[in-house]
Amino acid sequence: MKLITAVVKPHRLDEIKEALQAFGVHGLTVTEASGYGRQRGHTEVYRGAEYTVDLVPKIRIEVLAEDDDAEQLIDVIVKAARTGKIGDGKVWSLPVETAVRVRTGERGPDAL
Amino acid sequence: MKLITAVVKPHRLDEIKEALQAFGVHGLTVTEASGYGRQRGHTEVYRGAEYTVDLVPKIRIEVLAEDDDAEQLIDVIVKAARTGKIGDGKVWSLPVETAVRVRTGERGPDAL
Amino acid sequence: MKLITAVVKPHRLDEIKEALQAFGVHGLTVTEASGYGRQRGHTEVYRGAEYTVDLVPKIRIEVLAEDDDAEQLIDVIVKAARTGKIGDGKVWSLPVETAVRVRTGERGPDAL
Amino acid sequence: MNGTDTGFVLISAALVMVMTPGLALFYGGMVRSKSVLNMLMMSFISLGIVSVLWVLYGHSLAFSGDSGGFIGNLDMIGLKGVDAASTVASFVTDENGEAHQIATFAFSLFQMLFAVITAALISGAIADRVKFGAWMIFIGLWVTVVYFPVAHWVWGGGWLASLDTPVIDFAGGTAVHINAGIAALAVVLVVGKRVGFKKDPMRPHNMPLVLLGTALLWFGWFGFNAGSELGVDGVTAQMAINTQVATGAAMLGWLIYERIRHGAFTTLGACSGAVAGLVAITPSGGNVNIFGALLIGVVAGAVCSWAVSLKYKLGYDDSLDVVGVHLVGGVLGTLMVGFLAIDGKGGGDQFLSQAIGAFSVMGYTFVVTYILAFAIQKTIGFRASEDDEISGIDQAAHAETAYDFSSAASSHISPAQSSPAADAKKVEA
Amino acid sequence: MNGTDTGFVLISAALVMVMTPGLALFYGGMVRSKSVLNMLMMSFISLGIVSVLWVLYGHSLAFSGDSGGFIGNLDMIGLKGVDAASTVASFVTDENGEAHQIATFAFSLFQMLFAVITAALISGAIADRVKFGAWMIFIGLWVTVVYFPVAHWVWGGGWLASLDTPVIDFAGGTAVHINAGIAALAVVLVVGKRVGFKKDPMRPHNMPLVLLGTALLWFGWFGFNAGSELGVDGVTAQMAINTQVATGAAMLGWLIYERIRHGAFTTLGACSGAVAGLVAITPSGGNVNIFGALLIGVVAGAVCSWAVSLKYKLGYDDSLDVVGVHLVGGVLGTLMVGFLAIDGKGGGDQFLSQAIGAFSVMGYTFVVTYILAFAIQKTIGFRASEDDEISGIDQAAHAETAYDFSSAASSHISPAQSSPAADAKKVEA
Amino acid sequence: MNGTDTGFVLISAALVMVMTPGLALFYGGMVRSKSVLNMLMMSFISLGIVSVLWVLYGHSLAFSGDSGGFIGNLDMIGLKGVDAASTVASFVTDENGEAHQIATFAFSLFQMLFAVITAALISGAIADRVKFGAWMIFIGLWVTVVYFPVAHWVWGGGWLASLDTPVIDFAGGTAVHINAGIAALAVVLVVGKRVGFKKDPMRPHNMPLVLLGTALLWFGWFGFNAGSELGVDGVTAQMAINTQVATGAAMLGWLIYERIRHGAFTTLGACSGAVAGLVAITPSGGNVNIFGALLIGVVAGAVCSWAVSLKYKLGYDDSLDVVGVHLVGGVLGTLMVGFLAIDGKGGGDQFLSQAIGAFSVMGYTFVVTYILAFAIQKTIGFRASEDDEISGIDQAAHAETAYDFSSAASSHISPAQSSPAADAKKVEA
Ligand SMILES: Nc1ncnc2c1ncn2[C@@H]1O[C@H](COP(=O)(O)OP(=O)(O)O)[C@@H](O)[C@H]1O
Ligand SMILES: Nc1ncnc2c1ncn2[C@@H]1O[C@H](COP(=O)(O)OP(=O)(O)O)[C@@H](O)[C@H]1O
Ligand SMILES: Nc1ncnc2c1ncn2[C@@H]1O[C@H](COP(=O)(O)OP(=O)(O)O)[C@@H](O)[C@H]1O
Repeated sequence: MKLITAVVKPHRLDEIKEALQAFGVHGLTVTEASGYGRQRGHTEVYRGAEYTVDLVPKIRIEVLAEDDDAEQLIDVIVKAARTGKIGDGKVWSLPVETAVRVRTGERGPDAL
Repeated sequence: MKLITAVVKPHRLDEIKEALQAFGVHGLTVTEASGYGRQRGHTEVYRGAEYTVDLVPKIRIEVLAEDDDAEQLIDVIVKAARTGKIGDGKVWSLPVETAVRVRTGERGPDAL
Repeated sequence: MKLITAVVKPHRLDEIKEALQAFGVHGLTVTEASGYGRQRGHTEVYRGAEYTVDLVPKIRIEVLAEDDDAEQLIDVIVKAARTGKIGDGKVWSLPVETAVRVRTGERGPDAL
Repeated sequence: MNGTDTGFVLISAALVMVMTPGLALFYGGMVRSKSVLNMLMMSFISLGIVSVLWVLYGHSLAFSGDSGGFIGNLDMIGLKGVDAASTVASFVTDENGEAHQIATFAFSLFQMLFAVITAALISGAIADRVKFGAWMIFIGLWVTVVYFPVAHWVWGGGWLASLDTPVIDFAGGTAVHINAGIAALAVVLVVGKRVGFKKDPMRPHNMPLVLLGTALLWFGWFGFNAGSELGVDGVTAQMAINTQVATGAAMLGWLIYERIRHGAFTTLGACSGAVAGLVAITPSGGNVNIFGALLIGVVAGAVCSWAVSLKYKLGYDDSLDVVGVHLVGGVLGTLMVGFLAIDGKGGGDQFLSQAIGAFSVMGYTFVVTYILAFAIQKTIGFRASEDDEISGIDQAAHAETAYDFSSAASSHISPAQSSPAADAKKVEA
Repeated sequence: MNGTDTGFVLISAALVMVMTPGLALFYGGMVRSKSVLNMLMMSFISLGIVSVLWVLYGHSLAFSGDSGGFIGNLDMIGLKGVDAASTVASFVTDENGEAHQIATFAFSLFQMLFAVITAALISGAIADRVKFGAWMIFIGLWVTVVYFPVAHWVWGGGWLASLDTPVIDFAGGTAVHINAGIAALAVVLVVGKRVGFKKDPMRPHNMPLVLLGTALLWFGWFGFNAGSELGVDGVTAQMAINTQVATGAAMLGWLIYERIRHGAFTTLGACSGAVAGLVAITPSGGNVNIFGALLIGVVAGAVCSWAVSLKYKLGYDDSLDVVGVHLVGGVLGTLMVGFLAIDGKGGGDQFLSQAIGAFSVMGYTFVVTYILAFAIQKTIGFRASEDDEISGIDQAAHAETAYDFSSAASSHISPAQSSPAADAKKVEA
Repeated sequence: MNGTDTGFVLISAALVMVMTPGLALFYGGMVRSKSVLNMLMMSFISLGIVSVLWVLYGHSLAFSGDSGGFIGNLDMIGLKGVDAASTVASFVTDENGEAHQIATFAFSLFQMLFAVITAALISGAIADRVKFGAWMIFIGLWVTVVYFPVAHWVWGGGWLASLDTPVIDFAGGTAVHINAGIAALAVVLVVGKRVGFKKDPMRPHNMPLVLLGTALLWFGWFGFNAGSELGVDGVTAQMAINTQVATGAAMLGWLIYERIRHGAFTTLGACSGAVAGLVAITPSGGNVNIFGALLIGVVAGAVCSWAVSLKYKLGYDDSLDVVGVHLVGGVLGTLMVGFLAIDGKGGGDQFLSQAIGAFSVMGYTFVVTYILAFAIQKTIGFRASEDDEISGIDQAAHAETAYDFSSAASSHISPAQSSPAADAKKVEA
């Protein structure tokens, strides 16, 4: 199994959810995050002083996937998240040793 | 070493903390998250329009564990988190290459 | 590739960012977290009742790094995060199977 | 009609009006973020329900005539017979000792808003765990069978006002605070404890909101207290300055007790202390001097600070301390003025009357409220389901959540079914 | 000069002042957290711009003389000729039927604050998506070509006040609410829909803020409505109690409709209902009895609750329902008083006058506002860029973000360039 | 006793009361979320401490008799001799030029609340870094040795009021704003900079709270300014309209400066500008015409907007710009009225008096405050520990945290030891 993590622009969340659903994935976990990279932040002004806020809001999505689906899923997410502008984010995948569904205790692919 | 991640119902956090402590694990990291799966969200009403909020609040717990403890720890968490209703969440484990305690620079099992 | 995760004291974020930048790493993702370990929480008082709040605010930083840089990066982060007091946090690294830059679809080291 | 006095009462009424949302915010900040809207609504709805009932029959039951000292009559239902030219007597008198006249509409509005906030006060005790529909029914019935009669006893020419030594209750220690406080206790005993009481601290989710609520209460209380003279004279001014001084002293009293006992000056303590002082000076402020006000304030602050921990010892879940602050503070102020009253009033007889006032209201209100709450619990059900309580009463009762600070805010939601507002779906309330 | 009446108008003015920030918070809580500051500022800036324009020439255009029933003259620009001793007539009269006199400065301040809030009201309809600089220009021009004339028609001795059966508009149903509501519609049609309208619910990010705003509005509205008598008499008191009763009834009306139609009593519904009641009683409250007020309230609540869903059906993005609440509520109140007016005024003639008032303002304001907004859009641009709208207008227009609750708050930022405030950088506004 | 004037002063007092919590929220929104409660409490506690000290001896020191022009006497400690029938003179006069009489209690309450807010104002300069216990002691001593004397100089018949050309200070430019502003500077120099000053922007954590605070200040300021006439006449109305106009103009002045200099119209700028205008019109508003008010407003807005950046250049950490806004704005208003005063008062002599007033207060207050703060720092310690400052003064000083929006809120906490409230543990305050 793989854990696919995507750090993307917040307003792409809906598209990604829909794309995943269309693909047949019905679960995911979302965390609020912020990040920077090529995309630098913006300037804010407080009481006559200007500052660069360099962390930009992002959404961090985690999806557990079976090994065979992982590559395709990454593509699905990348496609749905893309706006073509800097700051579109990263997607990465990690190997999972075991996964459990808490309610039933099922393990492995059955846990998804 | 393993990194055990659990995405569970917020109000189970206390039980999980207590169960881990009883097991002998004395550190963990918590993040606020939200997710969906079989458990779909609820309906909200604003100004004469109804909406489905499909992301449900969850708590994401991370625990670093020694290889030998990992399986047992997963069971401890799963047990403490279970309510038996849908939305109880997932637990998964990842292989860790190295872990460091920042204060002392200790590595590996000593870092826990 | 590796995913380096650091759970550290919030007010060290700036030093860590600067240290990473000096090292040549120009991207990272940050999440708000809280945790406990040796560092226990503090006492709060509400309406004549005292409570121990045992989760302490932390910052969770994720950096994708090339295999060769990983060890050095960990050291850079550990050094920048250290205050020498308990609660300084943990840094760990995980093996990454693949990473993609969403904007371009580049994979592997090029995605960083 | 005296313009000055009518104008003062009207502005005082506006100030009293703002106390109810102030209370909503005071209470709302103290609960957890998953039930703040329900807490706000429990107060806010009183502005809807009780305002309407007041003009329909409340004013009449409280202030029209008298039936055996217990309640008024129905001659003024719908404010029958009142028009813009109607007047009632103020407590302000002219050089000849004749009472100034103020517009009846102004008087009725002012009194209406007392009924509104008294009902709302109760809600803090049963935070996070009751059905909203049941609460709406409860307050409609409660003002009818409890508040309107008791207001009649104290201010409407009822039996408490007709004692040989009439009860001193300048602005509502018995009718408002003791009344709401003891009613709160009765309802708590019926609906029971929150899930996690004593184990889980359920700390305030938004302390600045609590302070804001306190500020609006304090501000509005000038209207509540000084306005109760129904016009402007030296007593009005005395009531106003005593209100400020007792409140300040009570804040200090609470904080000092708390610092000694628990080691910190808390923000919640400062706010609670202020409210305790406001409560205690309400019955008494027109009849004590500055030192009386200081004393009442500091005692009320310290004693209420101690009283809020009683719930842990005795095991009733008075969630936001309506009993500890309003009942205890109200009783303190009502009794203390028995001795501290100036102009030769203070003394044993007065104290006795004060005690009669306080305890008769406590007895009557406790019994009637308990029966009422119990009847609601046994019929439509008062207590919300445990699931709704755990996952948050806001969503269950109001189909809303209070805050959304997330950057992906909008994305978390998608329109229901095909079109918004498609089908009515029952949400339990 | 009558001190009581002048004092009452001054305090009423302070209450009306607080309505504009109240509106800011009411609106601000309803938008998403990325655009709350812009929403606050759209109201708040009106206190700057319109206050200044009012004393420069607004007062004069509205209240100095009369030019063909349409507008005043320029004799009082800069409040020329007014000093501390100047007075104008109140609606309060002495025993001989002579009008009390109040300080002109008090009258002017009171009226100024009506202009301020009317302009601010419009902003809710175009939340999240307009350039702030364009908005500033818009309201400056709008009060000049729309509000000042219309205020003159209704209150300044203009043609609506001179009809055989003069329009009843006690406190501003036509001049304020219908006016702002229809202007809002015109501007919405020019600037267009938000990105994501109908698809994305854009739910309120901070409901306690909405309730707080509602509370400040309700509180201030006593000054707005009762103060419109320009002094204190029985009618003032009648207006005040009717304001409270209609508002309470409207809250219930909205909630009941919502419960039946959508299954929940929402907090947003309670707040919106209260505002709808306040709007509807504004023109009528001095001329109806308690039952009239109850009826106007409950009807306004239920009808506006229905009216806010029209935007989904008809497809205009009136973001925070200025049309659904202020236009619809204002028209309801204005028309209903035609029949419900007491003292023998209600009836066909009066209804006709009311309709003339309502529809003439709707016609004039819609056309002129549309042209104005269109001209701004075609020249400097009214609508913000899509990028700014998506990433949040607060950052784009004000270089700020509303909240920072993060524990690493400070670390997210580092001083720009070498020293703070080094170089001026243009931020689009 | 004049009912109208007494009533007006009482309501004004209620409005002034709400300014202190307004200030608390204004300041509180500007700090980081880890120190908001401490910021709120530093203002709020003044309502406790200073109210009590005022009636104990403050009123007497400021307003009873005169000792060499410098201070009053102790004849009225505990408001000795004052009862509900006592009166003092208002500035309002009847046709014969005789002063109206208002209740002494009303006057004392009104003045008390000036002392309360003046002490609270100082706190903004030393946000986030002082011990709460030390602050409590500081303000108790400060009002005693600084405020009560200075209030006596200006309003109590002291030497500034006895100059040949008496200082014009209608509502407290010198006694309140210059006084608090220069005291703030002195305390800042003693306690030093925050950790991270100049490096870390420490941006406001909750801008809507700042705007709300501004709104409450603005609202209350009508009571502060207009109420200072101690009754209702044309001057009261003039003061009220000037307050509004200057504030609006100052908001625009600040925003325009900011837009040109830094490229954006910020919300913080609008709020700060409004406060700067309120400050500047305070001493002057009863003695200038509309154009004077506009000029004072726009100048104060622009100049204060520039002045707040001085702290970066000069290196003192006046955290929330008490010096930049209250000292600079207060001096501007005080000096400008020297030339702009109407009724033939403006001119060289008046300007000289104004300068004497401003600079004598600056000199006296700076020296005495510095000594006081220094003494506290050297004895019990004024500055909090660096650890407490970094991890958040709220937790260290008040054992509370301001917000808890987390969904697992309750789970983060578990009762201490065996039972709640078990042992008193000292928390450093
Ligand atoms: N090395 C990295 N490790 C972890 N997260 C990263 C890394 N680089 C970028 N990110 C995340 O990806 C987001 C977008 O990166 P950025 O470089 O701005 O965009 P792009 O991929 O279009 O060049 C950042 O905000 C950050 O959250
Ligand atoms: N494929 C997945 N990847 C990541 N997280 C998931 C996945 N499926 C479910 N989750 C997480 O688990 C939570 C519970 O899942 P759900 O399917 O509702 O419960 P159950 O396990 O009882 O069927 C979700 O809210 C989500 O946070
Ligand atoms: N076993 C663990 N798994 C995951 N996170 C941990 C673990 N132990 C500690 N942490 C994280 O590290 C932080 C610091 O740990 P702590 O033991 O207090 O400090 P130290 O490393 O100085 O002994 C905790 O707040 C928590 O977020």
